[in-house]
Amino acid sequence: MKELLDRIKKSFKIVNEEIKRENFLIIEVEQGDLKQILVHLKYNENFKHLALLSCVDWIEDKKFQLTYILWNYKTKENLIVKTYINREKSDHFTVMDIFPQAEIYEREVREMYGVNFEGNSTQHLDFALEDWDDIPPMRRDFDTLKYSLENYGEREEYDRTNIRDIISEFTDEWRKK
Amino acid sequence: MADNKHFLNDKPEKLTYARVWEKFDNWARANSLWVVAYGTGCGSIEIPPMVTSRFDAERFGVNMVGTPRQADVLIISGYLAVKTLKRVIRVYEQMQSPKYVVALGACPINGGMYFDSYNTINLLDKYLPVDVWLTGCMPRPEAILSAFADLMKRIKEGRADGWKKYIDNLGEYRKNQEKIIKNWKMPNYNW
Amino acid sequence: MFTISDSESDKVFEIKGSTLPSLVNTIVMFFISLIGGFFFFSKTGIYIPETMLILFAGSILIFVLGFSRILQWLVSLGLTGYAFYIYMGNSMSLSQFFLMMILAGGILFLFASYPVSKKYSSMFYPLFLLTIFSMVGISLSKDWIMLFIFWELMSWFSYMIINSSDNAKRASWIYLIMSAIGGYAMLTGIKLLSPSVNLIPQFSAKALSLPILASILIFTAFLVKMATAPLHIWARDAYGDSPDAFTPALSGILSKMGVFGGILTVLYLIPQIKSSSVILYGLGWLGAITALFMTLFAVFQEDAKRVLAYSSVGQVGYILIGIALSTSLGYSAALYHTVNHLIFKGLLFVAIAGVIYRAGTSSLPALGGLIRKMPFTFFAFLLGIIALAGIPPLSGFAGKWLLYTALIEKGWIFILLVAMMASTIAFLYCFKLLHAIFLGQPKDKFKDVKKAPITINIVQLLLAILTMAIGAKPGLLLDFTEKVIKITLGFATPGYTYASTYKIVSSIGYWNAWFMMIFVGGAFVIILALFAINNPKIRKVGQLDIGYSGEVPDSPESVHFGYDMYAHFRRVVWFMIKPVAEGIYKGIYSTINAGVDFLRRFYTGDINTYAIWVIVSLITILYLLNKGVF
Amino acid sequence: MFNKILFALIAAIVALAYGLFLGGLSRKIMARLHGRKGPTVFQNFIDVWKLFRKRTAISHGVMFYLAPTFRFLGGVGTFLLVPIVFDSPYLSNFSFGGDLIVLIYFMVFGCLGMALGASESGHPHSAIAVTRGLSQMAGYELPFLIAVIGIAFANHTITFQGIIQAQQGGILHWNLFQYPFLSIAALISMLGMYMSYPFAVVMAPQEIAVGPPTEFSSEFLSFMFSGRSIFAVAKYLVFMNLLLGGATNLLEAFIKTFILFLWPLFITGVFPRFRLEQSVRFFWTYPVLIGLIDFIGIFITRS
Repeated sequence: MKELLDRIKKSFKIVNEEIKRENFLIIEVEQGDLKQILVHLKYNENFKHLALLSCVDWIEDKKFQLTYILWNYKTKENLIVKTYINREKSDHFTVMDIFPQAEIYEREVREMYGVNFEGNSTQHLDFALEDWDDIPPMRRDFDTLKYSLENYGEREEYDRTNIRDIISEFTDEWRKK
Repeated sequence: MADNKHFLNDKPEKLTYARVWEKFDNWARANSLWVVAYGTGCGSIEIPPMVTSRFDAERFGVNMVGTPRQADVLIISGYLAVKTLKRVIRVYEQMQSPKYVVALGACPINGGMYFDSYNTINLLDKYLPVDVWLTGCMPRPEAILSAFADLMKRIKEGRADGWKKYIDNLGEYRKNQEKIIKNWKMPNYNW
Repeated sequence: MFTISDSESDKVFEIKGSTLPSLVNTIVMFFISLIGGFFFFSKTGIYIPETMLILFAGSILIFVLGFSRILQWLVSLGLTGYAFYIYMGNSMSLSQFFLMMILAGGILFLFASYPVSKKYSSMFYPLFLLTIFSMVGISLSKDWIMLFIFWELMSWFSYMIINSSDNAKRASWIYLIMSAIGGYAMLTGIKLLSPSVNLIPQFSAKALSLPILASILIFTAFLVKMATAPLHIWARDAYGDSPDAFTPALSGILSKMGVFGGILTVLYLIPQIKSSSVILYGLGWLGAITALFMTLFAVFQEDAKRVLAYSSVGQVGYILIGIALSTSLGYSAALYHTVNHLIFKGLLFVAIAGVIYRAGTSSLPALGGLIRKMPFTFFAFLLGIIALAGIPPLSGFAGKWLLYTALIEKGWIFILLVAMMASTIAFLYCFKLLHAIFLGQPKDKFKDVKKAPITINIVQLLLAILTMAIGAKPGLLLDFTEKVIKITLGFATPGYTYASTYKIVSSIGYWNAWFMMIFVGGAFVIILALFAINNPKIRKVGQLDIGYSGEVPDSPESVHFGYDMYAHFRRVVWFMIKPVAEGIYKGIYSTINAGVDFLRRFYTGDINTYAIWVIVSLITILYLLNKGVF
Repeated sequence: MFNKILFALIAAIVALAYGLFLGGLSRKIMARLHGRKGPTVFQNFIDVWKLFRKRTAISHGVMFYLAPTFRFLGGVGTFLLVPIVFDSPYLSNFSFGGDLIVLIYFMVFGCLGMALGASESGHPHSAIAVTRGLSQMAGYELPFLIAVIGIAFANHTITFQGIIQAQQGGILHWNLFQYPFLSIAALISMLGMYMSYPFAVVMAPQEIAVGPPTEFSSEFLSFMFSGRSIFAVAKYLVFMNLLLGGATNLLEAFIKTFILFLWPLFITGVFPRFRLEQSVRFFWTYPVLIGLIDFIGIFITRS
């Protein structure tokens, strides 16, 4: 793992890195370097398999973290490439030309977070939701409770506006025990 | 000839022999309930054991059929995503009256543990008439059998009339359904 | 057997463009017909000429009338009708039977052909009429030479009709080659019958030499027209690509000329052979094998006309079994099935012509759901299919019943087994036709399909009424066949008896057609009435409103099951539907090619070589003359 | 004549009840084989009545509307063509209407009608199931035809009366013992005819929900159900007359049909399912080879 990291460091600028296990490396790169480093990893280090593309919403510092999980069949190594993109305009590029299976992942991220992947023609199609017309539901500024109460309603005898506090009280008492 | 009258729900007590017929029919309906095998949520895994040798729902005349056209009972097994709700409504409208809905678990009643989910409905009876609620998360096959026993009792007493309610308040139900299912494109309702 | 793709066979039988330009066609046709007509008048008896003249002159007339199609249509109809009127009264001999069948069928199919014939050349009606003319000549001829001449005329005219449709060049070429093979075989056989040239061999003439070879050779020609097992390769494409207006005649009448000749052969020639029973048994097996294999091929066709083509060939196989039985009951079955096959197969082919005329295609996967658009065509087609499948109470069943009874009486139970098995497998393509054309999901591109043209509907109506009437009272048809059997074939009884007016009794079974019809019809009406009274409020739901696990299908194509419907059955019978005969013919073809290539070496394009050949041959001839060889 | 019609109607109604009862009984027996309690033996009556009284509001077209009529008529007609009791004036139904060949071809009537209705419903599963059913019919018809033709040729008659007449006088005159190999072939083809379990791919509940009647709702289905019940009884009667020497009184008929009813049932209980080509291959090999033993023997001796 170490020498792999060194080899990558020789040619690319790594913002920070972390060796979780002896076959599990996490590196963070700039958004601009992402494509080159993915190409390098696929064709020179043969990390042929894009296992997952996921997204994290850092609403406090106004960033989306895009996480590409790669897998090397030869050496049985995991490699996570992280990059941060701007949350407001949330513009990113597709990696379909490197990993074609990224198409579906990007469609999902687009639907759930509203990240725009330049060059992915099918990202506007529905992935899990059917004709969703609100802000993307996985953004943390989207209030699911409010949405649920507005759209799906509740029984008259209930009042669920502060149900989250009640639940947290219960859980605190339970933790104390 | 007589049967279409009280299907249309216009005061069957006008003709008395029809009431006798209806009692007999209700007995027959109660004793041969055909369930459309359509698992909607996590509870659908509880239904197959119901017809196995251990629980043997067939001894009550409960059968699994593969098509909504021939079914009497629709089991809502657990939480309903909006996508699933669309299909469920479709299936329910393809079933022929009289038809009954059994809702399993807490989720159809009030959303259950998905009460604040952005794509899971909370109140099933806003969209479909429910004849028997069954609480628990998830109810075991014994509980489902007890629900069927309850449903049979209600049918024999003639109180399981959700389908009549659906026919009468179709507009209201449709309003609720179209509120959450955008661009509604489905064939018309056939009883 | 072109069951798999025709790519290689295309190469094999490839010909560039049309064989003859239509003008040359015309001229050649007129010369041949003139020769045939005059030869006929010089040879034959009294009451023939007027029809001959009528039909022949009529063909010239409507060729002259080429500018207006409707005049051609009316004139040809009138002429055929007049010929039919002339021959109605006469006594019911064998030729009379076939004559009436030809002319009646000709009238019906000519009548139906008007709207369809729009896209054909002005030669269509003259050729159609001349085909009928030559078939009339066949059934009127008194000796083998007449038969041969009109046989060749029929092959030639029908070839030119088939050739007149655009995509049928290759098909008509194969048809012509096979007909030529048959014709030459027939001529050789006739020559074997009468060694001296000026003696015209009558039908009942004692064969002077080699009766077995003669009869086999003559029978070959008829087997080619019947398209029995090894000689069937022309049938599929010739039926499938021929003009839609002519296909009913091709299946209903023209293939029956083979039946006519077959009856003549079995009646007059085969008995002169010592071991005739063996020959007949072989013919029976030939018919059974044809019925079985053609039915199997029909199941796996994807084009309506090709399915019906193989189906007709298989049905003619049943007729061949009936002939080969050569008992009175067998002849009854054969003759009955001949007419009956004309009725229901004509009905089916005419209906298909209407479908093609409206929907523009006859490929089964492309069609579907046409019952909503052309309901009348559907119900006529349904009756035709029920008759074809031989389900009582329609007319198709009587033929099967007679045939099977005759087979049991004769004791050919293995042939009976094969034949009944074939008719069971026939249900497969019967359902396939009905489902893929008329039922299932209607495609969007057929939204504006209109009803079939009126003439086609009229013909369908007539034929449907005929199937139902004959099904209810087979006597309508069996009286004719009985007369034929008593007059020409010389049997005392037809092999069955009428117990009551409608109950037919053979020596081993009985069958009450009228009762079946009344019982089925009555019970059907009663049950339907009960059902309808009990459910007054049934509404018709939308086309795509099916239990599709909660989904609404996005397109009819996605839920229409129309292509390769019997893939599972193919996995069982794959070894029976291999194109064996095609391979054989290809082998012959390539052998001939090789031989011709060898000959080509002597014919170098060089003039000197030819000069040398000429000189050498002259010297040889002179030498032989000196020796006094000649 | 009127009496004959009256008796035939009564016989048809009795046959309907008997068929429904046998269906319920088979469900009960299957439940016992599974170690379940199972429904009551009258469950099928309840089902048919419920379906009959359900609301019937939808149709997919004319053939769809006619299909249950076809099916019911196919069942009743087949039943009425078979004599129940040998040369009894009334209980031999309308068997004067036709002989074995008429019957064999009339058996297809109901199936054809139902097939057309099912395929007009436009549901792909229906058409798939129909093609499977037809292919399977092509499979099991061969041994059945061997048996029928063999018996008919041996007795030189294709009338039921003649065949039953030939089997009178002692149990050993039954074709079951006269021609044991033909009988084995016929009994194996009977399994396919009843779609009992190794050959149940037509209705395959796992792949194509309920086979042809996928789209048929309440009263359509009840008519088809009744038609199938009568059809089943009719086929039991056919096999009884062919193999078990007919019946001389009603009780005998009931007993023999009941015995015939048990045979496919117990096969059903213990077998998995064949694919279609497997079942057709099976029908075209083993029962045919077995049947041909007697067939050839008859062919040699009788001709």
